[in-house]
Amino acid sequence: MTTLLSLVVLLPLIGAATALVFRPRPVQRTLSFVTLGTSLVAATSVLVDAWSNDAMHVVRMGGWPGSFAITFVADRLASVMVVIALTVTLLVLVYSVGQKSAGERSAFYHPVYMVMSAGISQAFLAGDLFNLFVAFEILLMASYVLLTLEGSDAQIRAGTTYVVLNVIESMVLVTAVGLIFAATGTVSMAELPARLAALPDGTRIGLQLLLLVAFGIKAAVFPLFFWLPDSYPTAPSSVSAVFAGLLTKVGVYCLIRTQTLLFPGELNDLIVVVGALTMALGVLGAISHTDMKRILSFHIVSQIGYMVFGLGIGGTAAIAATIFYLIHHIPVKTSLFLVEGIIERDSGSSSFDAVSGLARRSPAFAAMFLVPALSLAGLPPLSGFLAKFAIVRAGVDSEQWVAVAVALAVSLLTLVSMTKIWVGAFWGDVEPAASVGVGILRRHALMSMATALVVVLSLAIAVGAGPLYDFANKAAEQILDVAGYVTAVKS
Amino acid sequence: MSFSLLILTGVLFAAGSYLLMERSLTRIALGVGVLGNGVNVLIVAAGSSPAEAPIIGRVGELTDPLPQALVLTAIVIGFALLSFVLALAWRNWTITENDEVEDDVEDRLITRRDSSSAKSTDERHREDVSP
Amino acid sequence: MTSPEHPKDVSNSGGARNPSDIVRSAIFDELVDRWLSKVAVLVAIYVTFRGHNAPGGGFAGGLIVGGVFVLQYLTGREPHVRFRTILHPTRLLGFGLLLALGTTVTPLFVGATPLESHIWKLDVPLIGEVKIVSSMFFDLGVFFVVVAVVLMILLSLGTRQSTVFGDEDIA
Amino acid sequence: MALLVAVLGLFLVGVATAVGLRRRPLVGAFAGLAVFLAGVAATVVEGVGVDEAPTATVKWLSALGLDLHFSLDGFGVLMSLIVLVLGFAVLTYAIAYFEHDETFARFVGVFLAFAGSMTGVVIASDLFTMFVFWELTSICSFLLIGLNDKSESARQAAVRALLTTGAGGLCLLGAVALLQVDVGTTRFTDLVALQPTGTLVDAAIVLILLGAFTKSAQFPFHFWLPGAMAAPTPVSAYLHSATMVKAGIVLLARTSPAFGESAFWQWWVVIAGCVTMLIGGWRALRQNDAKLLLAHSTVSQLGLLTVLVGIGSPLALYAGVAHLLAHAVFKVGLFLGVGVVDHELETREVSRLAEARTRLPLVTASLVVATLSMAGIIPFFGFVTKEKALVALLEADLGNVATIALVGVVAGSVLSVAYSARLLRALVRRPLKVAAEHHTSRVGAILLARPVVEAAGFSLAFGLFASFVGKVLVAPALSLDADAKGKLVLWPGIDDALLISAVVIIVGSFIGWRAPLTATRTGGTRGERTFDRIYDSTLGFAKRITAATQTGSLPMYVAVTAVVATAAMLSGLLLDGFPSAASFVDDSPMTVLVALLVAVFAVATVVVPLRFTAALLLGGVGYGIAVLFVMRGAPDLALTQLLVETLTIVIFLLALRVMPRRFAPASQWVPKWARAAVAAAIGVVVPCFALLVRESREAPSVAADYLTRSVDEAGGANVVNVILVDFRGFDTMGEITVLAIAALGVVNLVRVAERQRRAKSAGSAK
Repeated sequence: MTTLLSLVVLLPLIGAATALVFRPRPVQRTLSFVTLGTSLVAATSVLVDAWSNDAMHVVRMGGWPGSFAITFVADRLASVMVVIALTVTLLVLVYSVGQKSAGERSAFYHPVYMVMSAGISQAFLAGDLFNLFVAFEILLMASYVLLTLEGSDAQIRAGTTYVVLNVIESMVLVTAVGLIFAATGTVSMAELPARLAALPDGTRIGLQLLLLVAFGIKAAVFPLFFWLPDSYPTAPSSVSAVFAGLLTKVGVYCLIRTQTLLFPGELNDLIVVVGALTMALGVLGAISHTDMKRILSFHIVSQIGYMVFGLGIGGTAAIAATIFYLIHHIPVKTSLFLVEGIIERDSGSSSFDAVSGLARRSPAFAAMFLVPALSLAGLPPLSGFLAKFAIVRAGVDSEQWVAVAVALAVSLLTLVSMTKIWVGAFWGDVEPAASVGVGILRRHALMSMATALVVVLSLAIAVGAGPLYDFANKAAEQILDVAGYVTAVKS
Repeated sequence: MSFSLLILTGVLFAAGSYLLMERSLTRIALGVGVLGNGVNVLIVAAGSSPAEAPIIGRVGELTDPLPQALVLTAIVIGFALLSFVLALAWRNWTITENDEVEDDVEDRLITRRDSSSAKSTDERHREDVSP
Repeated sequence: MTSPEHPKDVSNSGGARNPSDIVRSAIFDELVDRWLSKVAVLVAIYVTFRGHNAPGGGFAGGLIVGGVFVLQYLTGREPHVRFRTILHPTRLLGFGLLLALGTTVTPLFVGATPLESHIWKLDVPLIGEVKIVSSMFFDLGVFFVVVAVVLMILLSLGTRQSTVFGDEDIA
Repeated sequence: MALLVAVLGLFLVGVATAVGLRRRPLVGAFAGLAVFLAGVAATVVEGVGVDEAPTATVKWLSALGLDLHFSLDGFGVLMSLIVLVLGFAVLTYAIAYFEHDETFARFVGVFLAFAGSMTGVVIASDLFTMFVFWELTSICSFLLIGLNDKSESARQAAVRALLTTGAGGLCLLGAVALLQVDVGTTRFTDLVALQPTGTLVDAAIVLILLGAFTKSAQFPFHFWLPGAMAAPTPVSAYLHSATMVKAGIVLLARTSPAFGESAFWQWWVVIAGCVTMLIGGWRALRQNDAKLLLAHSTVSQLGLLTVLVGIGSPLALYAGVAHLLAHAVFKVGLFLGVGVVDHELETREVSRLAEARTRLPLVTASLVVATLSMAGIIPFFGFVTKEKALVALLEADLGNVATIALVGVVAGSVLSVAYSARLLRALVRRPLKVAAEHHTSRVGAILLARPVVEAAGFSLAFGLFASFVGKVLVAPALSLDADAKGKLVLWPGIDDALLISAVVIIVGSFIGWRAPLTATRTGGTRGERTFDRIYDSTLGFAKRITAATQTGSLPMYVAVTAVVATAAMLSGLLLDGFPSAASFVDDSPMTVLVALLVAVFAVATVVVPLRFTAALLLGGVGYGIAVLFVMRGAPDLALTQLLVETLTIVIFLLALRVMPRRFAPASQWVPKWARAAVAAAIGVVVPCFALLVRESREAPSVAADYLTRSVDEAGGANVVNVILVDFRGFDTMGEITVLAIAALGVVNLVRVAERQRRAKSAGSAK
């Protein structure tokens, strides 16, 4: 298991390095698929083990004791995140090959993409705060390059916003980690809980807030999300799909870790307020725009708000709901961006003022949009509904009435913006320019196939919600058991 | 803790963040550089006490090597970030002949669309009423 | 950019038409290319390998070699010309990463954890016992990566001609 | 439960038809018809004449109590028969109606899915289960109302319907969560048994009522239903006679035995129902479009049903169930009949309905029968059920509520009779001119007319055999409320109710007969306008908020982020108090001097107006820090810092050489002093917080391990380097990866620029 777990991160790195040495595109593509695919297999076997044997796998780099080695810790939450992240990256890879964008043709696309995947996995597995920072830098640097791969005017403009804000995030994070070391003498996440708890209140809360700010920028919470809707829309859809689906979730994941492992149960009320404001402002932004990518980008923010809300409620049920939300949201958001990418590729615009009649052209394609869109709005029987319900119920349980009301209202506004897209782009006359002869799906077969698979993944989450939720529940119990984590890593 | 390093940290953080709040990309890049240095000094100053270099065999009390190792990594990552930001500034210049970061167009348009959509609402009702 | 068939034609400073330029270029050729670069590479290797026991290491070593390239560049040469024949910078980058990764991964094959180091003690005639630590290979990888990165940045941002390095690998 | 298989079948055939069988919708339609029949058979076999209602449970998310519970009790049987039989009838009708229409496949697909969802609603035995199918009907109705998506008004109507019912759905969701937490169950039988009360339950009641009112188009949410008439007739007939709008009534019927005791509940139900009855009736009286007339009449009838089912006295419940059936039968006939007229004569104007008489005598006759039933004229079924309703209200022992309900229902009934009378007059008067030609095939004409005639026939037959029907309806009412009782008779004898009816009919006919057939007012209703106003002002509000927060200005975002991060540290300082300076060590004069120099360089970097100079000053900062590192016992750090700084300067020079020497005058996005203040705050807070953090350090550093193990176990004396390549080698691995990717990024940007430049010069050369 140690080997498999290490390979999840190392294989994509090896693939990337090899792809730099051997640069013909078929070789690079093969390398991408093989390494990410193998990583996925490795991660899945770790997950299966975590699921069935209640095992928590720990890799201690260099064979040093867990108290000071850099560790990879695959508890239930981390392993399920890695698996779902790799699945999505792999499917988006298929999509990007089909997209034939200028980006994918670059000799750098595949190496950078693989490195990003490795960074994401590493961030999920990191058992060391400074190593987490390094993982963040890996995935961020890769994302900078991917975002500016085509180097167009708009990309540079948006890329600047993205890069500058994330550089600031890096600075805040490394400052926080440095100061945590200064206060405790360690950066190992297994050592930190006890040492942090011994600190005076002000110091501890200051450090916690600093970490929350750092991860909050990445997760795009109020009032640190402004960069996101300005920058994601300019990336090629395949790239923004991964960004939307995964990168912000890394931030949320880290917020969960911080909140459960390092500073259990502190400042929960603040987090609930932040969550409610994030939900509300995100969705208000979404309904003000007419560009699909922007709408979807604002929805990332608003959906993050739900997860932050769930995190703020605290307790096993709420954390389980948050984890479920986190898992379900990745394929939903990704597929929406992928669908948007097909529309953009097909008609050259992402504004629904310029696109119409898609449902007449291809009902199957319309269904591919409708399913994740309604899931995002939280309508049954889709996964988004279950996730939202779990959060709302946890909120009712802890009597967070205002936030629950906000959550429900935001859900309605989400529906508003989804109907705006649907009515604008999918209904109405088919544009005369659009070629009616060949269906959308057949024209973009590979992209559509990848998108359909992501949609199926989200449907599978809805169908298998029972076992998955049980898993989330167990994962929540596990991450709330700080002592268990510490023992497992240090032993 | 060393008083002079502490004050220096403050100056570097202030100067760096002031530069980051500029519109000029060159200045932002400078800000990344200054702030990065500030962070490094902060970690070393707050994380360890001044003592002998941590090389086994040297006489005297050895200082804490870990902050140094962390800062070493941070220096390199900071360098990587700075190079990329500079390349971005360079590219921005080659496109726009301008060093400044413009405001986002779509965001600016929202305010204008606001008034135009209010008009369209009225129109819709007029359509509704007329047969 | 210089085509591989004419490796001597290395000057980019607008052609050395001016006699004083020729003299200067000859001096720099002599100084920088012949001596400084060789000395620097030796120093760099020394710094890289002594890093385990004294200040230094792969990173510093790589930067020293990078500094030589910078000097070459500042004196009007495109430093890749000599290096290209050995390794393209992107390949060098990949190679360096692979070396470091190889050191990381190899222990897995013998059932250990990644990056677990191994110490070999060799008896070399004349020198005596030499201790080789597997992590030295890791440092060597770092060295190559840094060299490659410096080269890549110089050759891209620093280019003065219409042909940009790396363009050829666009399929 | 075999019926569930049929429900699933409806969904599957529906999706397959809409997505896959676009070119052969008839295949899907016939498969759908077969499933409808199978569903009817399953319902009858399983549900009729059994002692105990069959139940089924589908495990879904048991941990949250989200399992699907179904029960085919008496009410479920009645309702699912209505849903399935009418589905069958409407679908046969639609085959002819949609002849040669490209949207037929979409219609069949969504229609079947809708029928499946509606069946789910009526056999749900649990609020959560009902909610799931409830929302599915909202989605399907959205797609059905917007079937003619080329029409702007259809699209708008669909959105209004979806958002209104969707909002109601969210209320239900809230109710489910509240009941789960407070009562611990959402099963209807459990709720009825527990009779829960309390503040949270009251909140849940409000939410349930909101859900029911939005779905069943009760005041003030009545506006979406007439708008939804933009849908093709089969859709309107199905959604608005028997199914979608009845979902709210079903919900009330299921929950009123549990909550009906609450005065709160009764007042809300009666007021909403009565107001809706009056508004709907009044509007129906003034419509030019026959379909809109029917829509408003549906609103009005739903008001009556809300009152009956909502107040929940045993007899009222029984009367409600009976009237539900009566309304479904006559209303589907009316809608479909008007649809035939529309289809054949291309008119729906009330004033031209009479033209159908010669062309479509059978349909016209059926319409007359259905209208009489709607008006509550003996011997049609509508009469029987309305009598029962009046009796129930007269006998209800509920005080003021019942009185108000009675007054409201009587007034509403007058209006019902009035608009029915107006419709009747439009149907039977002498036509002004001869109608246009048929354009449907013979088979088509039969398919179209058949359900209309059948509906009329049933309206009459149910009336004539009222006592038999009444006996059948006892089981459904009993399954809702164990106390429910009642019977139906065609001729009740002369009693109070009959006298009231007589007065109602006389007054109503008088008003209706005198009402003009062409009314003056058309266009959007006030409710629609209110909806639009709310919608637009929400949008406007969103835009204002977004414009205010999402400024698009990078420096603004940076400033906000910086302020938040500073506030984080400041709050730590405020909690613990600013640190004392006790822990300072003595700095050597050299350290002080270098630090001072670095600080000067840093400030100069900010103020210097020249690009290269600024870059060199930054280099100075770096070199100075390298010196400080040496003095701190960090030679490795110093060496690296020195080399990196050199390289940084070079890269600065490379990148900046394309730009002018001087900075352009900085554009002021906020006053300089504000930025300076933020920067100064950071400059104060960061070191103070660092000092605070350092002072609270008690635990030993992990470095002790490194120092002891370095030589023996890792084979190196330079601990910093050993950490980098061994103890924490993986950090270094990550670090060189970052470096490598950054280099790729730089190369990529230059390459892209070069390619673009070359493309441009190639373009200009041509």
